[in-house]
Amino acid sequence: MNWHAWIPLFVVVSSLLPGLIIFGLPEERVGWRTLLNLTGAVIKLLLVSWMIWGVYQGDHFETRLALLPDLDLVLRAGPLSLFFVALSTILWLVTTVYAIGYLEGSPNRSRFFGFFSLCVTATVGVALAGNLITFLLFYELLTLATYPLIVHRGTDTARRAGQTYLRYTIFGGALILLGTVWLYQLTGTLEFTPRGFLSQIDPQHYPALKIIFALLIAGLGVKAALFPLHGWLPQAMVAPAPVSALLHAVAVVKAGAFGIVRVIYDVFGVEFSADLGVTTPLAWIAAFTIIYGSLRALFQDDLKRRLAFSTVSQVSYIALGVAIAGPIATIGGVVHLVHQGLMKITLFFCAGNLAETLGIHKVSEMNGVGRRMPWTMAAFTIGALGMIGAPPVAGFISKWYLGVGALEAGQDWVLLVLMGSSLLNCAYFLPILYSAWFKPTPKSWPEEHHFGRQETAWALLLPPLITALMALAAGLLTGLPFSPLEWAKIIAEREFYQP
Amino acid sequence: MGDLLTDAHWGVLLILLPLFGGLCSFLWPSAVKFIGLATVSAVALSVVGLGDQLLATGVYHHAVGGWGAPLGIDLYADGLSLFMLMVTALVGLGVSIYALDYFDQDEARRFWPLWLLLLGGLNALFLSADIFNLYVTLEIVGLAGVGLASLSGGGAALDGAMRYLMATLLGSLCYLLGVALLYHSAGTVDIPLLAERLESTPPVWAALGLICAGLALKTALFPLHFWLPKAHASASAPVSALLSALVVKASFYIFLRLWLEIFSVRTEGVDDLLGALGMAAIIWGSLQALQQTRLKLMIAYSTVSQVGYLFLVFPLAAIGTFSAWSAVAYLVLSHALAKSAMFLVAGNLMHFGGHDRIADLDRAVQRLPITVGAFALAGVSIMGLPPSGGFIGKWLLLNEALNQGRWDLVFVMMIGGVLAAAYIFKVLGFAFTQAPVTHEPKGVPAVMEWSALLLAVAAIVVGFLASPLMLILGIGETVELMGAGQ
Amino acid sequence: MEALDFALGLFDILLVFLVLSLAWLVMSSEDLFRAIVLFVAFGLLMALVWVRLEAPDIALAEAAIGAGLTGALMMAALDRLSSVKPIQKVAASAQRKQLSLSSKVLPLIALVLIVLGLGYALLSLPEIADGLTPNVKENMAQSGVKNPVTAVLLNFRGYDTLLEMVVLLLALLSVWSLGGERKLSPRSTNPILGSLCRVLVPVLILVSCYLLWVGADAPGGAFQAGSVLGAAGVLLLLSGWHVEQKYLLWPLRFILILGSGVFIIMAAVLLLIQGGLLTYPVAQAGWMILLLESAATLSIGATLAALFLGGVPKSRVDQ
Amino acid sequence: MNSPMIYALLGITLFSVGLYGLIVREHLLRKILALNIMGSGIFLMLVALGKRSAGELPDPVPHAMVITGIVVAVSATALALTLMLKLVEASGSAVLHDAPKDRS
Amino acid sequence: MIDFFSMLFLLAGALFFLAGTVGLLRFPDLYTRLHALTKADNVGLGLMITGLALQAESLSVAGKLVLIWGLVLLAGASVAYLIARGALLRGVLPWKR
Repeated sequence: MNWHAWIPLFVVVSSLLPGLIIFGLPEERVGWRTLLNLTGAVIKLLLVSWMIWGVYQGDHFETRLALLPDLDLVLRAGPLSLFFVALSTILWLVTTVYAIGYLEGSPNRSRFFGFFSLCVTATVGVALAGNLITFLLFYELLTLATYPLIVHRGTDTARRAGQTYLRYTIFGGALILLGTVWLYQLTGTLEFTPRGFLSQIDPQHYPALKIIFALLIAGLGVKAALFPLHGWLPQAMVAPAPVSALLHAVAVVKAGAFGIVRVIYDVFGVEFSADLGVTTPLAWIAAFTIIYGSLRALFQDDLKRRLAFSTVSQVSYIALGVAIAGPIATIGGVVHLVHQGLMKITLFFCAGNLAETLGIHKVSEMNGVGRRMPWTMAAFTIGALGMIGAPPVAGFISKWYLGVGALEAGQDWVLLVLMGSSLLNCAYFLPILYSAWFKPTPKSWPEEHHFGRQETAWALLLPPLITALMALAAGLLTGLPFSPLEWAKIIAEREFYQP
Repeated sequence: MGDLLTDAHWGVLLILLPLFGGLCSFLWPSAVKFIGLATVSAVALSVVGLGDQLLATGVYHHAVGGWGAPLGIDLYADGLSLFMLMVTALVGLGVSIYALDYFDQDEARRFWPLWLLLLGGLNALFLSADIFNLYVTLEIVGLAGVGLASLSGGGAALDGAMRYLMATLLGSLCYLLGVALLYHSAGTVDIPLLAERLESTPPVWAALGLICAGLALKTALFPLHFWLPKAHASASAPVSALLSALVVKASFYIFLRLWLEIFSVRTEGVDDLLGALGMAAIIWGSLQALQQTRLKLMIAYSTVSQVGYLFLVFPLAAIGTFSAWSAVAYLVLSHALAKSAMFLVAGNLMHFGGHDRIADLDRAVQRLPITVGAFALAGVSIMGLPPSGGFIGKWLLLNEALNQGRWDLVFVMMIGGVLAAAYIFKVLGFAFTQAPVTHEPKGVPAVMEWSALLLAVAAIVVGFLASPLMLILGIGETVELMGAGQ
Repeated sequence: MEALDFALGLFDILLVFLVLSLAWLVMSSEDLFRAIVLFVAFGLLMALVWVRLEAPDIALAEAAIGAGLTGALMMAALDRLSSVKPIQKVAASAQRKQLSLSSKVLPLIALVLIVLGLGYALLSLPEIADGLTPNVKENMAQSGVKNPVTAVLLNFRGYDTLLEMVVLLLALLSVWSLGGERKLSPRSTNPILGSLCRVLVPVLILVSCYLLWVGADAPGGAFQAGSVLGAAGVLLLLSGWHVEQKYLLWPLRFILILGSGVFIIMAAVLLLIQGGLLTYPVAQAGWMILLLESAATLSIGATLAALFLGGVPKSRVDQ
Repeated sequence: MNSPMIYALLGITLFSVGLYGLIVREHLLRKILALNIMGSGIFLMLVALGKRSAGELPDPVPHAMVITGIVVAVSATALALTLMLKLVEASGSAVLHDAPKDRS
Repeated sequence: MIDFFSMLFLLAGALFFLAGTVGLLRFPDLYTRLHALTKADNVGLGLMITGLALQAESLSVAGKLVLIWGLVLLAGASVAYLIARGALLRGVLPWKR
């Protein structure tokens, strides 16, 4: 038996199966649920490590199942997919720990963790998809699996947020479906190929290809929250904190951004897209979204909403990096996939901690919180600095490569965008840090809970600390062989230099 | 042993078994459930037997009475018939299991004989190669359907059943008049012989019009769908499931069969008309479904819109290929599974809360997770999201529409999918929230929950079985020939 | 001879005119009772038409079922309808609603168009077409009977008839499912009705047997015989026939399914022996068909009478 | 025009008259009558056209079909009448009322 | 000779039918109409049957014809009685000048 042909499938199943079992578990079997969750996460981590090692050595991992007589479901591990798979696997483990702490004692946990696992399954599937139809399959599955998480609380606001979310994503899904069928009809294949599979196509199809590109990017842009398709994201903040964390850092938004990378690299190919002239508009949209998101974030008092608009802005770095269409910018964009994930998840964990421990939901309530919860706020600070792009946190690396890449590609205007965005980031993060650390502590918090001697529960405290450290490490240890930056370089090399 | 199995007359058995079971269940009312379930299981096994036989030997052909066409009646089974028989057996089995717990003793005594005879009628319909015989089977299906629809007895159910009866009788009569014209044009009622003998003459055109109109009425093609929502929404849950999943498909099958074999080469314009009506049905049905406040009405209108998809194949088939036909077969299959699951879910919810108002579903997700899960899975197939049978059908159809540059069809399909998502998630959303007035819920038997879930899961799983199912569809090459022979 | 042809032609035209105007009157008369009476008359005239078309088998069936039983069913329904509610008012208000031009004139135009279209289609059919006459003639010797219609019904297209028996049973099942239990009506106090019954019912049974027997060679057969039997049943029901409850359970059900049951069993047995559904051995075809017809006659009679009752029969407790 | 054709034309006219009644008349009993008249029309056409055969006897196959059809018709009529009675009992009206929303 | 008698009987029968029908149309109330109808029809049919029986090929055919007449007599008389009785019970009053 050829194990290599099944590992990608196992990776998907390693979260699918626990998820399905968890659905059947009675509410009170906390131990079993935790065990299943963590076992799945650890197995997935091991499998992914194996694949990373293998791919590093040039092995080939591919699962192929017949879907239609002439169309297969393909799961394939390449550098780009593994990049994203590794991110989601690690963050799933961390988030699971966090969610276990966060949801302790609240109702419907079996359902929650079931869909949580499905969500990760879909993300991993999106990452490993070897052709557009497989990608579409998992992309839609992601929509379906996240919906119950968003409406989890069962309030009317949650239901409405869920409706909004669906209105956007179903519409986006339909656009992708249309683009995919059309593409299939033109080319007869949907297989992801490095540098695209369209360069040989008859030029008479170019107009059609432009529309297909627009369809696909618009469809993906919904999840990636590209302006003006970002409307669902701030509303989706009604979901529990671990969900927001997962949605923003790993699952939904990233799946969209990752999809954009996929479409440009492996469907159209960077050069071909640049020749078609479709990357420049995308770069403009991304740039606009960066500024727009930051501006909106500036005026949010609700902490999670501020973070949400920050996500709108930050994720577009990825699209921007890819759309600049140069090797160095690519490194910047792709590496931001991981960096933004690490930093943003830290921030959301911290926001969740504040809400859970002290009942703080608003920026204006954060005065002096640094003294009450020093560890949480330390992690928050690292994340926030990273977002601003201050060295040595990971965000700096991304912005550096983006800037250099833009110069190299002759798109100097991008620098202005980056600078403007960084300034805005400062404007909406630094006041938070200032009031948290330096303003006086109020007499009472909105709704305080005590967790023994620590500032909050262990399960809530550890995850942000770990992710914050990882964000730091990603910025400091860029030279190590498996660092995100090195891996991003491999991806860029494959896209630009390999024969 | 192997010979015995492949030589057995599975096709004939498929007709006689349920009819006999129906008679037995009428004769021994105290054992209806046992007789019913045994019969339905035996029918399912016979379908497997027939499938095995067809895969080994190609088409099944049986001259009833040994006379053969044109004098006698021929039974005929190719891939398409087998496919429909399979759908019927699958849905029938699921609904039968559900019905075990759904009906009380008195209702069960009335339900099972009717349902078994309906099953016999459906099987006979899918196996017939004779248009007059098809008329008789249509009447069996229609009358059994009306009897079933009126089973629950309330004013709304009776009203729905009455509409259904009027529509189905009118449809049958139109069909019969068409049959009469065809008989006198060609001197036979055997489908293959008709295909050889018919020419494009006024009576044949008139017959085409009448048959199309009659069958469209029975299939509830927009704008002839007016009877369907009330009839399907007010019947009891297993009955609604059978009506929406199977009975509507039976008349559509005849439509498809006659089109494939007799009318396809003689029609210009009619196919476009049917396509246009299909498109209108998709949009209108979805919009109506979106406006409904009652779950069962919503599901019924969803049937109206899903029937529209089936008719999109006709404009495509004019220069279409195998994939257009397999698309429609796939849509039939997945819609049958998903829609029956949905109606069973509605039955569970009504049993649970005593009503089916969408806005008052009242945290059904927590209380009936399996049921709501079934609804969601069935919904995935109805919306045509991957991975599901509905997606495969839609994908094939979209592909074909794009191949032929039929952008109108493409857009309608996309809009239809989005609208379907809108009405399905409307339900799911309310299933999470708390109703303003909570009421004491009643427990739902596990059998009812699980049978609904199984049907819904089947609707998803068929999304992964495209290759084997297309192999089955290809038996006898009717479909392929028609695709290529234009 | 020519004079006869002319007279017949005249008669045809007169008959056509009468049938058509009766149909129109059935549809247009305001009074439902009148409409039903006219419908019965329509059915009787249709029987005449069948005779003119040399279709005596259908004439018999039409007279017995089409005009007789259907009429009786409708009368009974009308009677019950008026006992449920004063329907006249509803009908009147419905009439007022439809006086609008579009709802009445447009269908009328459509009607004319349909007639013209279909008429054109009919007229373009070939003048002479044999249909399946030669095939039937050729195989009559193997059919086991001498009446071609019976041969088609029970042998060549016997499968249709099997399914048709199922349709009849289905109608009854649905009616029973809908109607609930219905007590047999009380014994009529009317002496004439009773004596009429006593004379007529045996005669009807005799006629039924005759029709069944003669069906093999001449017009007649299971359906005609069965409907005559059904008429006898209706008569008995009207006169307040008393049946004990125990006969109304299993025995009645048995008779009701006898026709389709024997058909199915015969089909299965022949499938096993002859390897074909309803493939009779030529030598045995005659009595097999008679057996089927006898069973069918009983079932049809019982079913039609039961349909007239409109519910699951229940013995009255008068004694 | 020969007499079978006259009767065939009568058949389709009856069919249309019945159809007209079915659409225009609202009382259910009348609709049921209309369906019966439509059926008679079809049967008439079926048999009348069977008289076109060159031989002495008319085509027996339509005859058998019509007998089948008559039995089907009486079955359907009986069911329809019972349903109508039950409906009147339940709703008090022998007319199907359409909510304007359900009209198409 | 036989043909002549046949025709005679048939014509006489037709005359009775005509008279009965005229009565049906012209008479003032239910009871008188019933009277005209049944009486005329019974005699008229009897005459017609006689006329036809003369033409019959065999005795059995003639017998059947007579049987029909007998049945119609029986049914006609009984039904006329039933209708009249029903009408009386429902309060339909006989016509008076």
